[in-house]
Amino acid sequence: MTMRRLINLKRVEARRIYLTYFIVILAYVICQTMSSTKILSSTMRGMLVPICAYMVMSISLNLVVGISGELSLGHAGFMSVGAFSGVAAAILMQGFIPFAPVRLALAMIIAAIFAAAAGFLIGIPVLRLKGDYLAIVTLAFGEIIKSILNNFYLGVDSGGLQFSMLSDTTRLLAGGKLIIRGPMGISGIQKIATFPAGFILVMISLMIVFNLVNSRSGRAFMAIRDDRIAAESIGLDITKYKMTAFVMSAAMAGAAGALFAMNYSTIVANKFDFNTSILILVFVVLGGQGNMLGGIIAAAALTILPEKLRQFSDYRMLLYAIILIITMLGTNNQEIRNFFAGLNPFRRKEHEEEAA
Amino acid sequence: MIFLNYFISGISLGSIYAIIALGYTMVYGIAKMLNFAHGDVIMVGAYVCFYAVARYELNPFIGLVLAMIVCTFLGIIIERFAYKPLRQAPSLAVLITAIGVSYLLQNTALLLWSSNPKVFPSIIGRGAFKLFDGELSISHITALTIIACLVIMAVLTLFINKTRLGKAMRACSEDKGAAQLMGINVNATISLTFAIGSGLAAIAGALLCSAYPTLMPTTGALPGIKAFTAAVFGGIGSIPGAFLGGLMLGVIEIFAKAYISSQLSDAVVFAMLIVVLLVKPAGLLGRQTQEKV
Amino acid sequence: MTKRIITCTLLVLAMASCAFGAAFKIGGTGPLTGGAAIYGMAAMRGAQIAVDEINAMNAGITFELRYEDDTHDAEKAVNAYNALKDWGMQVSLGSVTSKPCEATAAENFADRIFALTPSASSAAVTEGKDNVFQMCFVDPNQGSASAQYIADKKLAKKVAVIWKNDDVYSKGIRDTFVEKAPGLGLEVVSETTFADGNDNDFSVQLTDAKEKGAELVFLPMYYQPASLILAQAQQMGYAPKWFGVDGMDGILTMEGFDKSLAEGVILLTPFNADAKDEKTVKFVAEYQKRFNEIPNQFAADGYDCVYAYCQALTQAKATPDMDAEAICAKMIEQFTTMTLNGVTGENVKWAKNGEVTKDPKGMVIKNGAYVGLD
Amino acid sequence: MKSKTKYIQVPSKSILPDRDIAREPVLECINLGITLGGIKAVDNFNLTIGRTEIAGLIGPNGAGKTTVFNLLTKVYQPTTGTILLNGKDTHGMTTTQINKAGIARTFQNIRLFKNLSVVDNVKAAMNNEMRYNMLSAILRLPNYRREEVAAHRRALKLLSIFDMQDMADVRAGSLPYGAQRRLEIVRALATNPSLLLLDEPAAGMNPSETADLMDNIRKVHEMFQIAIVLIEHDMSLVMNICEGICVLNFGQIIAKGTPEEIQANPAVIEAYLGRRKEA
Repeated sequence: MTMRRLINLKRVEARRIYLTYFIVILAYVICQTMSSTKILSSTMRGMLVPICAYMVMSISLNLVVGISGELSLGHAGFMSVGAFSGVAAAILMQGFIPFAPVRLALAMIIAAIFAAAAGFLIGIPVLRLKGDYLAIVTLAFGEIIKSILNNFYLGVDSGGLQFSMLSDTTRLLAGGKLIIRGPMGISGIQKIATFPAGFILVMISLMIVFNLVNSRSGRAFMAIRDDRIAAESIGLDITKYKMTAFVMSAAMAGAAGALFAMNYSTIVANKFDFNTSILILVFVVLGGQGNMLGGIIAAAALTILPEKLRQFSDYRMLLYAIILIITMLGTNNQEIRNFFAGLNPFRRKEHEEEAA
Repeated sequence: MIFLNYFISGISLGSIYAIIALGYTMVYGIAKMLNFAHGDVIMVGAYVCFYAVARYELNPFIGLVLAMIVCTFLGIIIERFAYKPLRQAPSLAVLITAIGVSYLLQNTALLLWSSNPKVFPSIIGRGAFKLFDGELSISHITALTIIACLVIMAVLTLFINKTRLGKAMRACSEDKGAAQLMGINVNATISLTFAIGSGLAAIAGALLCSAYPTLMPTTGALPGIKAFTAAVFGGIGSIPGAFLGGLMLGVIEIFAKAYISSQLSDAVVFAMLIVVLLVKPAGLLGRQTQEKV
Repeated sequence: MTKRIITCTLLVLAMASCAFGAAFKIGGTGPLTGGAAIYGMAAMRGAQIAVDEINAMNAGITFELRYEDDTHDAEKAVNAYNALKDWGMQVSLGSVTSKPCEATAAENFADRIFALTPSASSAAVTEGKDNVFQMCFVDPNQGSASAQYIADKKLAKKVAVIWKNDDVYSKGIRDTFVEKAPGLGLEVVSETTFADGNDNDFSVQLTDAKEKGAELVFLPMYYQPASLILAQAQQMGYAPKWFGVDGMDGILTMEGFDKSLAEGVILLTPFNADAKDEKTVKFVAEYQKRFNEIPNQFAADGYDCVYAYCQALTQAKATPDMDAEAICAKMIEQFTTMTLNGVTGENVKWAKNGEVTKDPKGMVIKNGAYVGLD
Repeated sequence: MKSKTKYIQVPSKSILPDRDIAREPVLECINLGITLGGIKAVDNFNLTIGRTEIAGLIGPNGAGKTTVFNLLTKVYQPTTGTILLNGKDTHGMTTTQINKAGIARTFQNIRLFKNLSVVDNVKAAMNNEMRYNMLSAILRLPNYRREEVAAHRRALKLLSIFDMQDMADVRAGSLPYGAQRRLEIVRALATNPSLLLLDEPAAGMNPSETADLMDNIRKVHEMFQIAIVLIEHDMSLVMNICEGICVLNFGQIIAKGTPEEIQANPAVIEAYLGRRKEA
């Protein structure tokens, strides 16, 4: 009797994974068709790439927050590292790789590597802490990355790369070019990010996370999240797995950062501040921790929402805040949830199962 | 002498952080939530005070009391409608809601009071105590902030340790379930905490804007984050910790600007925080708890 | 029901304006919310006044203005720009602030929609784009003009610079100023910065300037941090000469600002709200009447932009039924040849690269008001 | 569900070899002690467990039994004394390393990975025996599939000892209490320990469940030929399956011996059983 009322996790999860892939592919096909037939408005067309980037950010943060259960408040920092390294790489490759999609792909890979390296360096101290203290240290690192990039100068000339901190002391030969210019960031970026590239990145990220979750690493992440002491007692290397999750997440965020940056002609370090980190966290929490589909839907919805609220002009951001609060209350308050669950016969059954 | 002057500047900045951090730490200690909207309650307090003093030409202290009343009610209302329904929810959901409240307050302020920066009238003038033939100057507002900080800390400590309500707060902070069983009204206690925290925010707002007299809808946001850092620095949940953390953060920030690099001062401050947390994982005065196995 | 009636009425009105109004659709993005909202709001309001004035003149040309919020962010600016494009924008006011404008300018260039930004001053805004023009000085020019001015008027030998380390505008001016200064006999003795997170306390920056004997402190920044610097300097008894840039304009109109603090501050600005010429008086009066504030330079730039368009479109005999690309070609031709007399300057001309030429006015604050220096 | 359960009956007479403490001890505690909050929670603790022994650790509440387990698994680092595991000093090892060295345990207050399925709880414990890397996992290479299939099979086999194979895909947190306790044992077994520590395995079980549990522990013992130490308040269980019993009170060992010896020991009766009768 009891057996039948218990949820079969395997079936639920498999269904969820296929549903996620299906929805992402369907959304891509619809958007791509509408975009090429010009049915889609410029506003929507302009948001396709950033939405993809935010989806990847949401997926990658979900790996840390939802799957490994650590609160990170500095995720935009990795996006920033990826954006700057990726764009710099793309600019450097401009001369000898004329085919843009290849350049974009290579730039994203380089961005992922740099962000992963940053994730590793940061992970060493961060992962020794727990809970809110870990959160504040990730916040601190996000700010440090921002501060460093605001003081970083990178130039290139025939002699090779030159960089300097605090002020521009690079001595570039004639014909040389200053790529990263401290607080002025990078200007004149070639816009080579495309929606298909974004879609592919989303699919790759989903594949990485889903396949990791269903592997020994994923089980280890979740075991550590659910009970750290029990995880140690069965011989799981806590630091190793936390670091793995953190670095993987940083790498994906880096690739997303490169994609994002190459959709605009200019990028500054201040773009990737605490508020952006929080925005990504909102995607994850709103979508449900550990729920990739929810996270990417939230990413798309919260990117489109402010644009759709433009008609309310001055009240736009106020409405955004109110919608955010109401959604959080609606999805997390048991009474309100039960009320909605009561309206939906399918959901009600699941609730009973959960209660049993 | 310059060193001393920098030190005084650091203390002055730090005392502002400390007074904001007190509000953070109190709410965290009892409700176990990071109230990211605290910085914005400060901003509201400062605006109320501004309008009372600059527009309606009331006595600054009446303005301050008015601001405290408004903020206290604001705190209770926020708690009642945004946080209380989430008492059982995961802490992240509460965190995001707090951020939503922060956006809400900022954008309401933008609509009500426009984005134009206002110059805040100092509540006690712009004078300074001059020492050593004017080589060293401590502005009145700095002195007032430090005194206010110490008084608030002392009163809070007494309140929490000596009064019935304070004991109820401590009980809630230790174990809400047990407190409930002992007949403590947990909801009322948490509301009270928010009321006190928000009342403090009004004082912090008036002092912040007296020391650094410009006021915009975003005024509270960044000092709020710094003060949150200060609270963690000192050990979040600990009242003396917030005071110490605030002062140290201020001094470190000024010294980093002066002796390392004004460009990297923020990076230095946050790097210090990380170092401290690595040595003392629960902050300077925080209590380290071990999980029971 | 009421709602539906209102919607229908609006729809009819909108259609009517399309059919009979024949207005040029002019759009711009700017920060209307967030920390930089003051600049976006000012530019929008200035432009709105100009549009209303022109529409009321019955001079055969009418405008329909729409401003979209970009929250001082490049990503949002592109979204806002696209929203304007969907609306059918024919000529663009770019973006109000530099970084967002760099992003939208690239879109303007790609879409062949002409842009004249009121106040985005970084050099990268116009770089390599033939259809993006600026109404304000480009940052490097301000930096070198300021250095030149200080040297010419022999205001000081030893100079301190305090700049905002995470701001394109501040950094752009500072770079050319510091580069130009030594050649003009100026010695930059102290250079200190601040950033968003630590823009409250300036004691270190001021002490450094004071200790190193700076006679003049150059402040390439907006007026809000400048007001704090002036207050703190007075508190510590430091009274050098102060030299600001166009972002300093607005300091006198801050509510509650003690104007005596700004006594003697010199700034280069193209706009002076206290000027007595007819145009400025009329604009300032109208702005005050509507918004209960004194317009700052951003508002004036927005105002001038619309008049510049009015003049260029009239001269080019452009009509609202032309598409953006056709108008763009005509505008490039007009702007590189025409001369504008606006509230931010007489004989305003544009170079082929989109940079503006107008005379910055040296102003000094005396008794709480701007006084021309020359 | 109960009706479906068919436990394999294990003969109650143990067919294990003779006690082998002297020859090959799996665990030796020498003068072990820890001070927690100024109190000597465990002091002067000396115990030797044979390679295939089933031993019981009993004592009144708060006697320090769980603390001993925590010391053995290095959840706490001992203040004094030495722990030898298979003859090797475990000084400075972490919980993780201890498990790799051969000690697995269950917890008094159940610590399952609540959001994982039952089989994943077991497979998580097999992590260290799997060899494939992340790349194989992400790209689903053949070695990933091979090892996963093998692990899954073994996990189901382990679950079947406790007749839990039908529940493999159920969320662990939603299992009934008794099943959660059994799953903890399976999870511990999955790490291939040479010493299994069971912290109150029968807590909260009814007599029939306890009887089943007893059978299962015997079965495990027989199948894996490992040493088992269990903390238990249920005296019938302890007296029935333990070969040696150690009694703790106030952090000190007050008696050691066979079940018969313990039952007859006056100190134990006074400190432990005696008090229980009064209550």
